[in-house]
Amino acid sequence: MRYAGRWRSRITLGVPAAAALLLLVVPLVTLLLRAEWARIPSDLATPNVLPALRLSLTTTSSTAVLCLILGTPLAWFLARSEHRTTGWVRALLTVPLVLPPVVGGVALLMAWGRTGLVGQHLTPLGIQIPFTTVAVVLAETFVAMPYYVLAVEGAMRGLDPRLESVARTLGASDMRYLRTVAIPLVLPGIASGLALAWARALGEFGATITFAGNFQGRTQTLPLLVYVELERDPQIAISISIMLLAVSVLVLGVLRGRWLR
Amino acid sequence: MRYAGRWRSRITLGVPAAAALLLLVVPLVTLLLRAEWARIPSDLATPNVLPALRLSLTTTSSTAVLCLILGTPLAWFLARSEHRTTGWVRALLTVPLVLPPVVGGVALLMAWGRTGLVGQHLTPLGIQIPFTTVAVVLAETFVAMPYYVLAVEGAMRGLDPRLESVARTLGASDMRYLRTVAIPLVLPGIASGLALAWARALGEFGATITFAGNFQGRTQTLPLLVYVELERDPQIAISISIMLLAVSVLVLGVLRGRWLR
Amino acid sequence: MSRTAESPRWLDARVRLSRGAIDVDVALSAEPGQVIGVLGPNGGGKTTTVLALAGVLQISEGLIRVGERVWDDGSRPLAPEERAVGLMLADSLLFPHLSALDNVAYGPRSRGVDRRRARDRARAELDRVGLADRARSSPRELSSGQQARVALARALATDPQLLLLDEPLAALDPDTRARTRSDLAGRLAAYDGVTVLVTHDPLDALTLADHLVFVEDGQVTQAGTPAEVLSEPRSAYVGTVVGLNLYAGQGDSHGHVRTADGGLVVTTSPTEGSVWATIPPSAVSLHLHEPEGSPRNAWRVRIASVTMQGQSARVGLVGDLALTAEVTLESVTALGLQVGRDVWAAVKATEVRTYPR
Amino acid sequence: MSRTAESPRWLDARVRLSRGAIDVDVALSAEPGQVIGVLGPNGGGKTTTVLALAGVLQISEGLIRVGERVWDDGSRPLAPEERAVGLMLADSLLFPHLSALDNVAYGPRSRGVDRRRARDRARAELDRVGLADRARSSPRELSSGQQARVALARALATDPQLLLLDEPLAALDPDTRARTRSDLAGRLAAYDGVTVLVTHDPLDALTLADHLVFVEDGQVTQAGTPAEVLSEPRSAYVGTVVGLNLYAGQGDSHGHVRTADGGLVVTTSPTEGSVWATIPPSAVSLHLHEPEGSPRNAWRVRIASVTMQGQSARVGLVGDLALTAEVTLESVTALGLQVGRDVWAAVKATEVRTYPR
Amino acid sequence: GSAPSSADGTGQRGWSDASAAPLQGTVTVLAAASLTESFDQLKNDFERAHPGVTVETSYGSSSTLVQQVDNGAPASVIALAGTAAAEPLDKSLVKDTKNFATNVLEIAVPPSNPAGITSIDDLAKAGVKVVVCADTVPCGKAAHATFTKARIVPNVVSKEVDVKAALAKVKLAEADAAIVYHSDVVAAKDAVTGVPIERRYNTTLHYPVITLADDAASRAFVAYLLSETGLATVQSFGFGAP
Ligand SMILES: Nc1ncnc2c1ncn2[C@@H]1O[C@H](COP(=O)(O)OP(=O)(O)OP(=O)(O)O)[C@@H](O)[C@H]1O
Ligand SMILES: Nc1ncnc2c1ncn2[C@@H]1O[C@H](COP(=O)(O)OP(=O)(O)OP(=O)(O)O)[C@@H](O)[C@H]1O
Ligand SMILES: [Mg+2]
Ligand SMILES: [Mg+2]
Repeated sequence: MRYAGRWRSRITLGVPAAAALLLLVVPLVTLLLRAEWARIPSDLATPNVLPALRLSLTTTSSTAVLCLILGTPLAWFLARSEHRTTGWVRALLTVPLVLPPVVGGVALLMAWGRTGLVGQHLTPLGIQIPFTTVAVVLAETFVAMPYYVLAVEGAMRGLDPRLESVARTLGASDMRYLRTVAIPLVLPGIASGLALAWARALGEFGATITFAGNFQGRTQTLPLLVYVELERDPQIAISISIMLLAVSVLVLGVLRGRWLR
Repeated sequence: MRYAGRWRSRITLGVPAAAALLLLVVPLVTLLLRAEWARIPSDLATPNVLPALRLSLTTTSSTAVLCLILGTPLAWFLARSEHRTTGWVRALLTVPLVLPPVVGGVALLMAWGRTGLVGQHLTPLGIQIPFTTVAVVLAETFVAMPYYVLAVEGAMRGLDPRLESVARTLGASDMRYLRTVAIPLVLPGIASGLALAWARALGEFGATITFAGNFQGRTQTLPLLVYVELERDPQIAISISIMLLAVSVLVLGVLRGRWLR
Repeated sequence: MSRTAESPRWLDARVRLSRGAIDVDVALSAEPGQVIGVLGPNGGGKTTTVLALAGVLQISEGLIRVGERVWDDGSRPLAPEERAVGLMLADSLLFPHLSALDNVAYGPRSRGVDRRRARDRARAELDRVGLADRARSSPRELSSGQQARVALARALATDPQLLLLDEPLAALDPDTRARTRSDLAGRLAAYDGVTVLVTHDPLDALTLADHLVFVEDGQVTQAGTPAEVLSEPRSAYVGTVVGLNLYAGQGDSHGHVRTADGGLVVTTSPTEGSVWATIPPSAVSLHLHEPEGSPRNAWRVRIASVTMQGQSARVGLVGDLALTAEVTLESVTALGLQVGRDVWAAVKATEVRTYPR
Repeated sequence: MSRTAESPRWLDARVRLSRGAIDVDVALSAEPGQVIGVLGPNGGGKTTTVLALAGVLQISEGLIRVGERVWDDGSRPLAPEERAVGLMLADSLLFPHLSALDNVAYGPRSRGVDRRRARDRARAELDRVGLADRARSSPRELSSGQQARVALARALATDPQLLLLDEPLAALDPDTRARTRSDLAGRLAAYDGVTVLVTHDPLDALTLADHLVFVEDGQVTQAGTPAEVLSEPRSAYVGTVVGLNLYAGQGDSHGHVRTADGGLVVTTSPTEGSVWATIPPSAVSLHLHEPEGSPRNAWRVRIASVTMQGQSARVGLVGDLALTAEVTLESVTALGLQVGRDVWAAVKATEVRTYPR
Repeated sequence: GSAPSSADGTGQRGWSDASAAPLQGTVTVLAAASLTESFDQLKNDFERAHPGVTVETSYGSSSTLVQQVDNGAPASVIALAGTAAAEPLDKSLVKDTKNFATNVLEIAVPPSNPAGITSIDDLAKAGVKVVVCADTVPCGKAAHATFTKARIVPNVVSKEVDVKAALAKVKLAEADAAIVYHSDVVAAKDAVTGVPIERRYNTTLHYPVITLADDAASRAFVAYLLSETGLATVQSFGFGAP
């Protein structure tokens, strides 16, 4: 049910759309144009690139999984709640987006650190979170989860509530309805939420370096490596950034193109 | 059409939802608990706080407006396109999320800077973007627009295409359908997209500092001020951060509660 | 539907709640195996009643009891999935991501039947609505009538104690509808739960239901067996549905009934006081000139509409008395019955029945 | 619908496209002011045809021409908003964020009418469908029948050249339906565009349409005026719709018709070769014992269904010949006609009509 | 957890015992970002000398590192840019503090040097775009002091949050000059050109190394940093002697 639009509409809509696309694409294109492509292979052969890539991929995947299994139920509760407070909870969820990442990292340290609000109770159990890979995942989840929850909640609110009524009269519990109807139907929303959250986690820098430190192989993700290399050799940093972009475009393009939609 | 769920469902869904909420809320609560509340008023009376607050509000509002008028048409085109390439364009849109903010800033400089790809043609016209408030808006738009576009696109895909068919047989053009039916119906999606984008812009740090620099009243937004103050006195930084959070929760809570949904 | 307290019915429901502009107060009761037909004008509260029985809406007062179990007493409603209920709404509301087969199998699966047996059951149900060959289709690929049939199959696949069908046959073509109606009749006869069938089609109601309930403006205006309702309609709406001309009026002992509009009807079966008077359309004869002879009722009327129905025509008349006549197609041609023409309508007094209001 | 080339009709459409499993090929033509009734079994392609006319689907071959203007010739379709078309689908598809009034005013507003006049128009349209008092309601607050009425008002509010109504009356209660039908008849009579009316209700088709088109499996199986179709149905489906028993068979010069199922029918109007034979249900009489006397057709049959219709009953019969009989309610009681009972069905040879296939 | 523990659990203490029993364990070193290259070198050298020891390094801005330590991050040694940065540090955690390097300010200009900067006075020329660090960070404070001493009021277009941001503006020729540290100019290689600032206007920054853990390996690492070889390594990256 698609049509070739009329010219007037096309222009009045096409011009701003093109402008939006340009605003986003011009800097990326510049980055690619200014890169020294011949150097990229050797830049990427630097011994700390591979561990950082591996770490980035494992931590962001963990974050994505956490979003999926923890964030989906939260989105579900928010979506079906009609309580006045829901709006405020939703506003609260956006706080990690607003928080300057470094402050977010400090907050995480204050909460989970050895002397932190929660951390002080973990220390006697022999659990220390800062400077570990777990800390990276926590930091990434902290910044990325809101994107996921808000995207999925929005999608879930769009469901026809009568479908739920029918499913329930057919004998489906909350859980079963969620699993067999709601989630399959909001799969595009979940996909875009996951994409947002994963991408945000992949680019996460400020909270990670503050909360988890910058240890090669353990907490040094690609953005942290870029930061370090920027100090040493900006060209390496750009090479790594381009690889980061390539990885993300590839993962998102392939996943969304093939499986998710 | 809401029910009190059964206990088993409540628990199997409630526990992960609560975990998700805790992950996000614990650090924020810690931040609030650790703040020296008595000091906050005097901390906020520091003369550079007010200009930074004003600048943050003006630039993020500009960004929100840009998202609205440029991003909505882009989302619309993406939503109705069924072309194979759409998935890749969508993946491309997530790139600014993945790009470490500092690299994003570098890319912006390379594009719009004095010697940049686009900027070099602007310089003879007397237009210089870096170090200006315009640069702040550009940087914020660069990082925030993708959130907006992806959220709105998702919402628009959820529309029943037959509504469009009916609207068009009633004589509505593309534009009119978009304005009178599609946008009103995806208002929740637009609201949550705007909230995401606005919040992301409000917290934007890395790209801004790199591309726009840090000059009081002109390019020093709240997160930049927080970072600078963190060097001097972490407590001031936390006070300002708390104000930042309060502003964002207030704006989002009030806007979404009252008008948008 | 007044019942003595000592014989509680198997289904015993008094649905009271407010929806939009109207207050719904509908009482339903039935024994296992019975079919309650619910009829009424648009917006009367039929769907609302059905949703309350399903547990999708909660009653504010009243009681819903099925067998021994109280489903809702206005305070602690059972959730829909705790009620052994089957629901089909006027919109088919199929799960768009599941095939027709999996839509039908959804109920059995949710109620714990294993995948293979649920699918077998679903296949059998689809076969019964004539869609065995579309089992793999997604709902989007089905026409509206096909979707309605899948939804019907889905509601029937769970063998509920209470089966709620909201206009199940409205989207079906006459052929399929006739087949589905008789298939449904067969199935409902073998079914030991209670069925609540909302319909706008009097034929469905008369052929499928043991008991009819008319809901108008949230209230029950008439309830009874089809025969009772047919013989003594008690609202203008019911009259329209059963195809009788119905008048509220004041009767005297001489057999004169003065209708609310001021018309005069003569009957040989006088009832005094507030009465209903009925005239079967088939008892109305039309004449181009004032009739002489036996009919004691004769009104000057104008033809407002002529519609064909099967092998006969129904002629809508306005004038001294508004009424509908049923005549043969030949009469239409022979008398030149056209809209706007003035004619005489005659009815024998023996054909006019009256009964107390 | 073969037409000579020299007199092009005002609406001239040949809709060809593939949808799902079926290939649709439907030709429609009409002069201004005419109403085309489209009937057919579920999934036959009626909605598909309507969507193609509206421009929502594009034809792969064929032509859609209205007046002088070509809307679609399989290559450069006009967009829906460039066609002067009004569309109402079976799902009412109201804009959920607009009030009933604004839904109806949407068309006029989109076509450039100013707000006040659009609202006035909308109010008038709502009044005509009996919903003047619900103008401010949101679609969600309306019952399904009320929604359908708003959708109908919306489609009628733009005075299109081509009005497409897909089952407009299906969700209405009989009372509203009768009122809406006669109102629609009045409006369509005054309307100078062409109306395409998809319906499952033969009554709608017979009373509203000038021309009937039967679409089965994507193909037109019969087209003609209601009278033509009534008198000579050419498919079993059409037979069901018009209420006649219809048989395809081979006739000989002696008036014997051997039906496809092997039954034998005797007629006094013989046609040789491949023929259709029709028997009006009212011409079938039922007997508990083998009838002696004039009827030359008598079959041993079993009662499969008994349904009441107005003041008479329709009895479905299976056996030597499958047929439907229409008898009075009294006969049902007197003869004890119950499902499963074996009876004799008799038809006078003069009542059997045959015509070439 | 990766908390440093006693090297081998035998209770041995001090640098002098290192020869007796080979050092064991992990040393977690937090260092200012500007020390990245020098400390990578130190780490490699130290690990080669003590195969039983793993040195883990984490680089970030000095204030971030201090935050981490204050909030209980397990670190053995922290090396900061400027003694002022150490002030917020929880003093109860500090076992020992030593300065190990110095740094001086320098003007960084793009290799093309578009504004023709040859001395600090040139910064005051009209139209020259100068970036400096923010007043709250050491290099900003130092730059401010230098301008005062030199009695110039340059056209500062941005007060960058750190040296890296200031340097980036020059690398991309967005600014005509930036006041940064000598070590940064060295680290940037040919991406920028350094213009020295006369000694009388310049300000010297002292880099402290703070020992936080008590174990032998950590103390051995600090001792190695302060040894002649260690200091030489640091100085080879553009830092001055303590
Ligand atoms: N979106 C679709 N994709 C694929 N097949 C479809 C789609 N919509 C309808 N069909 C199929 O096309 C055929 C024609 O459907 P259409 O909706 O035109 O039937 P219809 O005559 O309107 O039937 P009904 O009386 O049930 O409304 C049906 O077999 C249907 O299954
Ligand atoms: N969600 C709602 N909110 C408010 N009012 C509603 C809602 N749904 C229905 N109503 C109103 O409640 C009344 C009863 O509606 P209901 O759907 O029960 O009618 P119905 O008898 O099923 O009619 P129909 O024959 O048209 O389906 C109507 O007046 C309708 O406008
Ligand atoms: Mg209803
Ligand atoms: Mg259809």
